[in-house]
Amino acid sequence: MAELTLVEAVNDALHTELARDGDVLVLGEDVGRAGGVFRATAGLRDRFGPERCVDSPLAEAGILGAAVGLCMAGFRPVCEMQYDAFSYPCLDQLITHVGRYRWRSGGQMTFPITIRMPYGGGVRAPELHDDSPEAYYVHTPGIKVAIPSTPADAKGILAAAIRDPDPVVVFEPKLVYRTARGEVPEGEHVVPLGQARIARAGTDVTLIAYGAMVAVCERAADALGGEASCEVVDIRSLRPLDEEAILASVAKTGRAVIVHEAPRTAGFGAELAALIAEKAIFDLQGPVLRVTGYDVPYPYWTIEDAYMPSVERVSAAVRKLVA
Amino acid sequence: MAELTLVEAVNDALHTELARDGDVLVLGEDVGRAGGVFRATAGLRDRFGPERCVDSPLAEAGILGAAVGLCMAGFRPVCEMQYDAFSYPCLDQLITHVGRYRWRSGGQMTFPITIRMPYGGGVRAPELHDDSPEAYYVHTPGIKVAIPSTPADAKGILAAAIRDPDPVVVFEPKLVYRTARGEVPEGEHVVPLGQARIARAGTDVTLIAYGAMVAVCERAADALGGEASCEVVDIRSLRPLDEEAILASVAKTGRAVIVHEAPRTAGFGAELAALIAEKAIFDLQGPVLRVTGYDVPYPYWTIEDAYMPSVERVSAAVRKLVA
Amino acid sequence: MAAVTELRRVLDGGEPPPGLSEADLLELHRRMVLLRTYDERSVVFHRQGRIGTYAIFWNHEAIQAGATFALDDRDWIFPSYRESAIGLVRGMPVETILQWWRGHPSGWWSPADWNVASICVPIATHVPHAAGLAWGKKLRGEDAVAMAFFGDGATSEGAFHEGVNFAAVMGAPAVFVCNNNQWAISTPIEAQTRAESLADKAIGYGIPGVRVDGLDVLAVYDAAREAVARARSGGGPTLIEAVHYRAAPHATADDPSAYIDQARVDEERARECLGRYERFLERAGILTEEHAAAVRAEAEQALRAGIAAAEAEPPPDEQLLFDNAYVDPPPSLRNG
Amino acid sequence: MAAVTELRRVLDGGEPPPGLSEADLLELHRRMVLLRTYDERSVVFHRQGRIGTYAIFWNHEAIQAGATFALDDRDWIFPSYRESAIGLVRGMPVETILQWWRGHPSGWWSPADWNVASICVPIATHVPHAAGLAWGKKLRGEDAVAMAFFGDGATSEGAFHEGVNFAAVMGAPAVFVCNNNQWAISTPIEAQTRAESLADKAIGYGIPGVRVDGLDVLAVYDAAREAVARARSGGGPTLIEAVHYRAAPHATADDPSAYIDQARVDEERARECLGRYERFLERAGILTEEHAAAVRAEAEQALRAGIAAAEAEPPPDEQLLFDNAYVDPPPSLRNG
Ligand SMILES: Cc1ncc(C[n+]2csc(CCOP(=O)(O)OP(=O)(O)O)c2C)c(N)n1
Ligand SMILES: Cc1ncc(C[n+]2csc(CCOP(=O)(O)OP(=O)(O)O)c2C)c(N)n1
Ligand SMILES: [Mg+2]
Ligand SMILES: [Mg+2]
Repeated sequence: MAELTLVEAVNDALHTELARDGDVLVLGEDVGRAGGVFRATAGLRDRFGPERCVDSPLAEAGILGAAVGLCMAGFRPVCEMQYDAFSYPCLDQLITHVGRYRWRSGGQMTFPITIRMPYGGGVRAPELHDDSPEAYYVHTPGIKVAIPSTPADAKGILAAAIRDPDPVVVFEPKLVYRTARGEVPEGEHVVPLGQARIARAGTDVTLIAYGAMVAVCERAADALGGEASCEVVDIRSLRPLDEEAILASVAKTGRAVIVHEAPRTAGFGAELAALIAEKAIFDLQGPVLRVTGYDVPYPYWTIEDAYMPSVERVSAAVRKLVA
Repeated sequence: MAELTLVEAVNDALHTELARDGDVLVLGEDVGRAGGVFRATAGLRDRFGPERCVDSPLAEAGILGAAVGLCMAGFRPVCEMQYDAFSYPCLDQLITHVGRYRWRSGGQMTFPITIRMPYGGGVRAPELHDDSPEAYYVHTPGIKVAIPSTPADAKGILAAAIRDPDPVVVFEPKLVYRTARGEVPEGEHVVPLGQARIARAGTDVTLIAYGAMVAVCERAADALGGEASCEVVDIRSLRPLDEEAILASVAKTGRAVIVHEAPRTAGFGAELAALIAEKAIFDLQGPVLRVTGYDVPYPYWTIEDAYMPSVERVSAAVRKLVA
Repeated sequence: MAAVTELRRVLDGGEPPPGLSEADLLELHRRMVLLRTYDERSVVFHRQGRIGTYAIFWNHEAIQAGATFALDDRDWIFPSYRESAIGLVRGMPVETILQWWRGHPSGWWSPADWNVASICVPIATHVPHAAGLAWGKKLRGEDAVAMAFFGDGATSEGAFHEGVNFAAVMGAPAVFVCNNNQWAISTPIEAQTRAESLADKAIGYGIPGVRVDGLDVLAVYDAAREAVARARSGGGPTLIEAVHYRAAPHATADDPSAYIDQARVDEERARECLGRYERFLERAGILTEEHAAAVRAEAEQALRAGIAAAEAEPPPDEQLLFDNAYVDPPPSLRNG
Repeated sequence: MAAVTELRRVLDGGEPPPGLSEADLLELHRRMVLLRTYDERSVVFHRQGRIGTYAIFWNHEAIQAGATFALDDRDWIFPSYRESAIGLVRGMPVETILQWWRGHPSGWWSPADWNVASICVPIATHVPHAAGLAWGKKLRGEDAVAMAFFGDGATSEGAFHEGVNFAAVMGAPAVFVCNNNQWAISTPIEAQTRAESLADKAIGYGIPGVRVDGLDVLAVYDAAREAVARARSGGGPTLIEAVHYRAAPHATADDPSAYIDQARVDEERARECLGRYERFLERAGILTEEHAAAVRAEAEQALRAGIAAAEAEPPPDEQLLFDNAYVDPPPSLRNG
């Protein structure tokens, strides 16, 4: 076990998986010479050579489109999108090809592409360095989506994604890239997709979150202290989704608050609420509440704290339910 | 009043609005000389000239990006995306600019862009002529989304979109382009965004749908006959959403089935279910059910009927609730 | 200003390209006849309601047969819908392609079985795939080449730009064949580019660009042969522009009378590519009327057998909905 | 094969372009000094924690001041983050730009107030905006021009391709200025293109392409003057490639030592664009040390006043979250 930050754990996973499987290569903007703008790919080019950690042209659709072709040549490309909002040019390739090509081949070819990107707000950055695009990705058939919140999961989930035979998108919460520290198993470490993590147990209200919002929920649980005992479910994987874990917790607490940074309308929180409204309706003792970003452009950073779900907003939602 | 098909009503709206406002122009692939692959723009080039009905280069991001610049020059561009799945290249411009530029200008500039496109399945077409992408659009802040189901609404909603000061995306259900016929008011006709339509009144179950699925719900209501009295709510506009109409109906019936063609996960149906789970939880007598497309690539058309929500699937959901 | 001015021609007077035996020239003819027959029969099948909307490639056979004749079986072909039947040159069964147009799952072949990628419907989006595959082959030290086909309209798409540039930067063994039939459905080439030639775009990517007469099968072959040799030997990609004028509707659903120049169409039909090649072969004493008739008969037989085989297949199982989307599907797959 | 070989130079020996009075030459100098001062002070402000991460444009002033000097106020400028302070040439207050880098709403100006579009952060995505604005002006019969700035890396993006092609096809009065500093963060130009010059891409769009020394303000101005005149007179767009070598970090967060060629950087710093222009003006007897000192003092004063004004502004009201997203917001706007 080593104590690593979340972004160090990502780097560890990449080193481990590239060493393990010669078909894995990393492709993206500034991933090579610079080792990534967050150093997530540091050391890969020196260790594995410029052909396995490739500084691509500045073209996100080109990166993902080339990755489709690389799969046809037997590779397992790991594509970095430099930031959340800069991944949007790749959506066309994602939706029309990455999610459909295996189906198109009658199930005979596989497209084990991993797309990883830093995402989320709160980092005091200029415009378009703060988005939470997971809903665009998870709505796309043929794609899997995972979002770790701890260094150990960042390593294990990325390893699982790289080894997965299907295309997987991993969103890394950049807000806690360097502040989330924790024990990370050395060497090979895989966290299977589709298993939620009970970040903390509780009996009154279930807080469902992922990425950087898990810590916000844990802090809210602390802040609420005696007022309400909160169970925090870190779903870790949006598709496949661990419905059992979510439903079991709601069955126990009878109350649910869903938290994410992304804009509210048709965000992934809506899917979680719909799941509960379909399969846990008779367990519920109150409305299913969401604490999310707003349906507005991500704001100037001087007021971004008012946009991001906060301990106060989460606590207020919990109080509504237990009042 | 004239009896028109849905696509004729779209054409009527375009003729009316281009005649009404010299700043409105139509831009897209094959909208001019050919009058659109569905004839939605027929006659515009001859009547208003090649500068107001423009055959663009084959570049969807270029079309929408140019539209942003046209707005800065005082125009109100109406962009046609030739088909649902061919709109994906424009998502980057939509998300990074169309939905944010007014905010960026401190609220001093407006971007009255209309994007319209035929969407949806069931038309026995080759791959990628069948998608229902509304969730990608409605999740994007700064954007409004509307989907008509009748010829009169197709005209009135498109007119409202063109006159709206904000960017509006109008999805036209191509499955009923020529089969939906109905009385359409002549001359100027505007259906304000954000007002749902009660397609049929009922007391036992609320069926919530839009586009081509409204007719499916109406047929299901017929098929169910005495088994259950269904109220069919045609939401018409996804953002702004007429929450009151939905909640009032659910308050009355206590049961809700949401129907759309798009893949289920994080589709707009999830948002509707979340709305009900938050604001109508104590009205509910049963789970909130969704009848949707599956989380798979839209299939080969020989089996597309098994993908599309059908009268049978909708009826089965209703029976579950009234059993 | 245009750097690529020459329009390469071989037929009508030119010397046949090196390395083509009489047998090769006749095999090329056979492939053109097979493609022509497939296309003409498909239009009939559509009228008879036996296949769905169909993208006609009449008079594009010289480009498709000529360019692919420069490939080995280990090389990959990336077709658009316009080259839907290009698998025929690799021996793909006629019924497989007919089934694609009939919306039957058996029309979805595995690219790995033929080194022919899936028919690409979204314009130009397969260009980066070809770049990636070619680059991947190079990384593996295999000398396979990727050849992508797309139209004049496709050159306006960002995907074309990113894909060709990617291939150029990576020195990928790719050949980009632009079928410049001067129309994108109803949109003329002047609405796609202000350049005098599409081959000129190659200059901006630092790769060779060649213009050939798209109705001259030997000119197309010759340009492809050079491009493939260059790619195989590490010289990187080439952009080939094959120029002609669309002489048939865009697809069975399309009525060009609203926009096309009929006089120009008639001209084009007069220099129709298969007849032109046959006259060349006859002048050279290589093709006899008997042989030509036999080749046509064989092709017609292949189409008769193909449509029969396609129509004989049982309707697909609806459960196919849920197959093939994932290797390892999420539990929610069947929720709907 | 490259069609654009000449690298245009005016300084060091060349004749100053026509139509520039001494006053013009000095105004150009003043603008360069103001931009240089803004940039150098911003790096200090960042170190002092008074602004956020900042994209340094040191030694890019010749491109920004030179190209925009060819514009009238009715013409539009489309900057990237690299040209964040380009509004200064239009008299935009220093504090406005500083506030953008401080994440304060008052840094978000209205493009309509200055004919300067918002700072574009997603690479190349503003190129189609410039094409659309220019085309729109042409449709309105106004003779305003749009000038867009972007980098070498931007030329790899589909948005660049679609935007420039759109402008070319529409004959839009646009000028595309590529700041080729040979690096996209840590990615060298060789990883962006195989072409010998980025100006070569113009050929594929059927528009003129020009290469200029990006540290020669008069060469940049001269190329821009020609391009603007052509655009205004209906001649359509031009692509200008201004070549230099990035001599400062990409941004305050970046450490180039890992990838850059330091010797080449030192070379570049030696031919730094402002000093080069000042020596030219001194040789021509146009600029005196006193005048230069006064201009520098004025610029430093403007920056002192600017940062003071920015820091004096009250923090923004959080309710701004909900303003400006829509003219007519949906009822759900405040749901969260
Ligand atoms: C991304 C995308 N946009 C639009 C379409 C609709 N469409 C199908 S064919 C076509 C014209 C293509 O023209 P061209 O590239 O010249 O190829 P051709 O059909 O002439 O072979 C269009 C616009 C599409 N298939 N994909
Ligand atoms: C679409 C997109 N992808 C990635 C980025 C991240 N990024 C910011 S600057 C930059 C390099 C740009 O290089 P270049 O175009 O040469 O402009 P320069 O910074 O050298 O002025 C990158 C990749 C971005 N801003 N937008
Ligand atoms: Mg064409
Ligand atoms: Mg650069």
